[in-house]
Amino acid sequence: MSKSIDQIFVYAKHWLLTWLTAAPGWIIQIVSSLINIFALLGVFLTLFALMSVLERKILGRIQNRYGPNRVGPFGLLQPLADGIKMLIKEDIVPARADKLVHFLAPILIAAAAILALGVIPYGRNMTPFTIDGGILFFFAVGSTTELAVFMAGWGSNNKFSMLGAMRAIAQMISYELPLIITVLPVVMVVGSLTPDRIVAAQAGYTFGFVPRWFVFTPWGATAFILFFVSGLVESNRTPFDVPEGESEIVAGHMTEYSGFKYATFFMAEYIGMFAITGLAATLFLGGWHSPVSALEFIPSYVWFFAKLSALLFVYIWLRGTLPRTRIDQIMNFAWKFILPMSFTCVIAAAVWHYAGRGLRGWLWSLVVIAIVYTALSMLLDTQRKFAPRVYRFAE
Amino acid sequence: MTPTLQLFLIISAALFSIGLLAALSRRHAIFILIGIEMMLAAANLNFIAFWRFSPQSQPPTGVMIAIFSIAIAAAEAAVGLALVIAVYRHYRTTNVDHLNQLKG
Amino acid sequence: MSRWILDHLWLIPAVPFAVSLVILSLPNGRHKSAAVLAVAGQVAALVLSFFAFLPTLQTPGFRAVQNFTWFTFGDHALRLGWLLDPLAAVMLMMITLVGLCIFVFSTGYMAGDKNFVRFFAYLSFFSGAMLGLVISNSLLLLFIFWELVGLASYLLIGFWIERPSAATAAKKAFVTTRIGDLGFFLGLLWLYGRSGTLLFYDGGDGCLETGGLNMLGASATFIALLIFCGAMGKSGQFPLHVWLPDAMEGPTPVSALIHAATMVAAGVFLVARAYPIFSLGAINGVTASLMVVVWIGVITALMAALIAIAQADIKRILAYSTISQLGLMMVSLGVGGVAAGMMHLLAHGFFKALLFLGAGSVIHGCHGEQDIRKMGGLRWLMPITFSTYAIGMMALSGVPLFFSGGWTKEEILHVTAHWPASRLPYYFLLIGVLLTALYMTRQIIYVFFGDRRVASQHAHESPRVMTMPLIALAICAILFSIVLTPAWPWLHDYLTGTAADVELVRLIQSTLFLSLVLVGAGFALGIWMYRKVGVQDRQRPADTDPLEFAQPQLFRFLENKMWIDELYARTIIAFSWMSARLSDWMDRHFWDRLVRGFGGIGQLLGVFTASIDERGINAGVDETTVGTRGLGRLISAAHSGQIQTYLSVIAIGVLALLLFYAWLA
Amino acid sequence: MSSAAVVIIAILTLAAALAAATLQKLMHATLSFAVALVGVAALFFLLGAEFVGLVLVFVYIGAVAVLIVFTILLTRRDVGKDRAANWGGAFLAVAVFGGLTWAILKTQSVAVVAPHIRLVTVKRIGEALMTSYVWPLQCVGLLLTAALIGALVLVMEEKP
Repeated sequence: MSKSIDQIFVYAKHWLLTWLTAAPGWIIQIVSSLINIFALLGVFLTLFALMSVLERKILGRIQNRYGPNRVGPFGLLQPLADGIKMLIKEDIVPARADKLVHFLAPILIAAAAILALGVIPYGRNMTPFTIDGGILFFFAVGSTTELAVFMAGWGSNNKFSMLGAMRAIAQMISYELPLIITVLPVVMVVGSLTPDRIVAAQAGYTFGFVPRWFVFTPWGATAFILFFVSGLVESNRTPFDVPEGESEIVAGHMTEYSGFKYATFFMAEYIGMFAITGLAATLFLGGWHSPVSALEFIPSYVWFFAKLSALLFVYIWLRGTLPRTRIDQIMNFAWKFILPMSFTCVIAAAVWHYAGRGLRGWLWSLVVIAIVYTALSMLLDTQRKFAPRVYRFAE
Repeated sequence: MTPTLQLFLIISAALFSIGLLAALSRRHAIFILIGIEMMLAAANLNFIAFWRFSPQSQPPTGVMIAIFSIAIAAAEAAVGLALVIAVYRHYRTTNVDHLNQLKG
Repeated sequence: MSRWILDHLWLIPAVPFAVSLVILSLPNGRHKSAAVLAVAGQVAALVLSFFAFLPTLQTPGFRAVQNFTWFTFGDHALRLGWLLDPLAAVMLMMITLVGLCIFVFSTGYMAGDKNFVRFFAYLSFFSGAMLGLVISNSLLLLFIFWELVGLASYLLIGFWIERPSAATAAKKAFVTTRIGDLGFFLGLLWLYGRSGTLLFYDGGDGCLETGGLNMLGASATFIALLIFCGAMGKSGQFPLHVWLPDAMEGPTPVSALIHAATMVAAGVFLVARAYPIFSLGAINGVTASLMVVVWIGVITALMAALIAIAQADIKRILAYSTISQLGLMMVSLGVGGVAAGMMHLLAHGFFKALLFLGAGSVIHGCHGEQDIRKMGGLRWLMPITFSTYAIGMMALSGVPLFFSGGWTKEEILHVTAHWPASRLPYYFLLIGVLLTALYMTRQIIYVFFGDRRVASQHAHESPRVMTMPLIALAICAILFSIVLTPAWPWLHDYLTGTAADVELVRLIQSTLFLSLVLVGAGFALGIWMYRKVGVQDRQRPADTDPLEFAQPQLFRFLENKMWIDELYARTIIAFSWMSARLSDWMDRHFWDRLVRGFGGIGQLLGVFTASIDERGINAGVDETTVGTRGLGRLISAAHSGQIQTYLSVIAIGVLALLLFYAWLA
Repeated sequence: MSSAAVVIIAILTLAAALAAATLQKLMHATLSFAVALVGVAALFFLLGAEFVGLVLVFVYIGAVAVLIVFTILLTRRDVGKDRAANWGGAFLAVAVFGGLTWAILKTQSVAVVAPHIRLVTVKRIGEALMTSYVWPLQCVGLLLTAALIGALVLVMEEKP
């Protein structure tokens, strides 16, 4: 019974495909892909709508106010109203803009974000796009975002757009490195770039109750935190939202966009967020595995989306509580702290592996990480943290 | 109908020629660089095609060479673009027609 | 661990080398870290050596080789290798143990020196090279380390580079040993030419095994003699011994480590290592090459002992004593007592290092004074130095029963006495034993007994860091005799690869009594001769040596080292000087005139050709120039500086290549 | 792998490449170049070299294209109209294409159909990189480091 509920979507897809048994193979292939694509779009666009309203409501609670509560029950129809508003707004294209680039940028950015969703396993046998180098695919597609952001900044022919794009690319490139390197320990330990294998490697429980998720190893925990922070930067969220800092450069690379194009950017940002958190859950939090063996009867996709929601909640929580950092602080943090720490994770994972993957490896990798962490915190001058900034270029 | 090696080789030759066209007929240094990158991509396509259409080898030689060639192309692009910037700083132009001080 | 070290023998020399590099990279002021690093490196080498020593104890005649190919040319591969056998193992132990003592001593002795860091870098470098030398399994590798050792020696003799005498001594040591090394190298080439391998042991094909030896034939004698040339240079054998006394210009720990305990013993070690070549085709244990070894050894031993009697510098006496002892070892090797020679080498390493360090302590205490005539009465001022020095002195003199030197010397006398070729070396060695006791007595009376003289007025005992190594070495010098006694000839049998047993009867030998008598006679003679040192006699002034008073001619002869340096200066050096002068004169007066004469002819011709030149050729050349310039302009137009032109040319090249292949097809 | 897919992708790729070579605006040309490389990556996918295709996208779109647009940005003052096409270059390019095509068509040994081969997994590539190709890998690492430092030195502002 629980198995059939678990596999209900897989069965549904098979059932849909049985109608086509007579068709040639390539048609089946295309239809199968289309089913996957529509399922993905349906789920994640709904999630986007939900997220946009929930974020506003949670932020409201954090700031001691109500948040949207007028449209529909508990304001849940707010995204619908917003969507209609966005659609009927005038689409303004600046006269001096590079029209083609200006037009292509939001499409490319949304396409990249949605493509990245394709390789994440959402449940048992529920990976839309199974590929040998899935993780690599994720990052290859993700790196397209940078080009799209640049196109938006360039195409708008506006100094705020350009500045925002430059900031965005600078921090995205800086944090893409640690993002990939923190994935490395997991890939090394599992020995595969396939997300399904990574999830499968996290099955089971140590001592019968501690799940074998990588987040429960010292290197995994460190890598997870680093990955989470880097992912936060990649999706340009508070406290790392300098590229679109409203008080400084209007809205960054999205300044010259309005109406539906703006909505597309907005959607791409959220979908990128889902993709990053989904990957974090897959890599470190055991994907769709249940945290307690007694609760394994609950379908795997429920667990996955529960983890996803938890991580998304942390995103919103951080946005509600932390102020925006300066760009130079972000950069220093990336190159001086995050990058060395992520390399340490790789070494710690190797230590963990060679010390037998048991308690001994656990302790040794903890020692490695502790040593590097201490050394780094001693090296980085913590005394000057709150000293006034020296403006070197803007005099 | 399955494609033959010839088809891929012709695609690669076409890509190479287009790269050559970009490198030869455009005056902007960045175009020349783009052309060279295209020619490299064409060469990579050849490597992969020949690997795919020849009896299997262990290790996959063509794939390995393509990977190394991509890495080298990336290094080349980085240095080439740095050169373009340095040249631009010095001469305030990236038009290769004007960069002809090394003539005989 | 033991198993592991057999595969990683190279680590033993590598550790001091690495330490040396690290120390060299230290800034000049880091005295403490340099000392700590060097001593730690030496301790590591000692530990590793000890682990390498262990497996050789378990099986008699143990031998482990580890060969590898250095490079190949054509069909030949030049192979090098590492070797661990009892000979190498005991050398490792001796070098690291003595070296450690000397390193520790040096931290005290060199404390005030401004080039402290450099000193320890050199010392570690030397240690690494020497350790590499003893575990080489290839004559070439041995030669490489041999030269590195020579380089280290050169650097350390000339360590106080600001002293002209040190620089000269370093140069002299380098050049003199190089003469011997030339012979060594020729021998090496010859050996390679004949046998095709330089590996000592290579599973039956090495040059010391039957496979290689069979290919040598009659040339073995010459090869052996050429190799012996190298040994003569390094071990200060007559006539190449002249550098060793001068090498005492270096800091005293250097003299102790390099010029007493280890490097000079390398020559003896080399002969012992290459012994199968020396003894190839021996009839009754005698070959021509071994004969040469014996007689060179005898001459050296006797001559150096005689010279030592008339020296005034505390370190020079020891230097001559070293030469003499090395001669003794050579005799022992020559007459077939390889084990005896090596035993003496090891024992000598301990007690001679002890003596040198003791001398260093004395010099340190006397504020740099080295002249024994200015010392005296140090017995009570430096009690530890005195007692350890006395132990060293008795070991060197060969007092039987309790001191290591006694047993080994006796062993050498024993084998020499049974040499079938001649009894003469035996008698000469007996005289040598007597003389050794005599000059050591003289030295110790001068330095430690009698009244205090100029330099010893303010003498003081050395600090703990310097006396501790002395005590350690003194204990070694005594305890070492346990494994040397004929009653339980452990070391002898260990080296020859047989199992030792205990037999007390062997203690009683004729040579035991003989050497007892001789040493006693030497002591007595010394005490009698020098009883009134430094005291105003009836006829003799206080600062005159008793022997000088009695036999001024003889003393002058010995004091000036038998005029050997002067002989060289008058003969070899004078000859080269003369030939240089002659060449110079020829150059100036004969060749110069000749050339000038030719030049005159040339000038005449020149005047003649100039006219032709100007009228006929110039015009033609001018035309050519104009043409070339035009062509150049034409070609340089192709060099347009336009990158795309170049690219087009390349593309045209591709096309041409395609057309060429089309034409081929 | 069907010919139709190959031909469609090839046409797209070559069209994008041609656009990259001939478009007037540098930014558009760069973006076309990126599209062309995606097409090449797709061809790699079709040829069974997924990993290389992903690496190509990753390196070229994620790094090289961004580098190029940055360079365009930094040398913006110069981004004017290119002068009229250079017919000599175009002729040479066409001639080279003709020559190569002629050679390919004439060579009979290349008219072969792909054999069936085992999928080349990332694991196999990784194993090859860490065993038989470990020295080239190190060399490429060194080269990339050198290129990084060289590029930095080249564009460093000279100290006044």
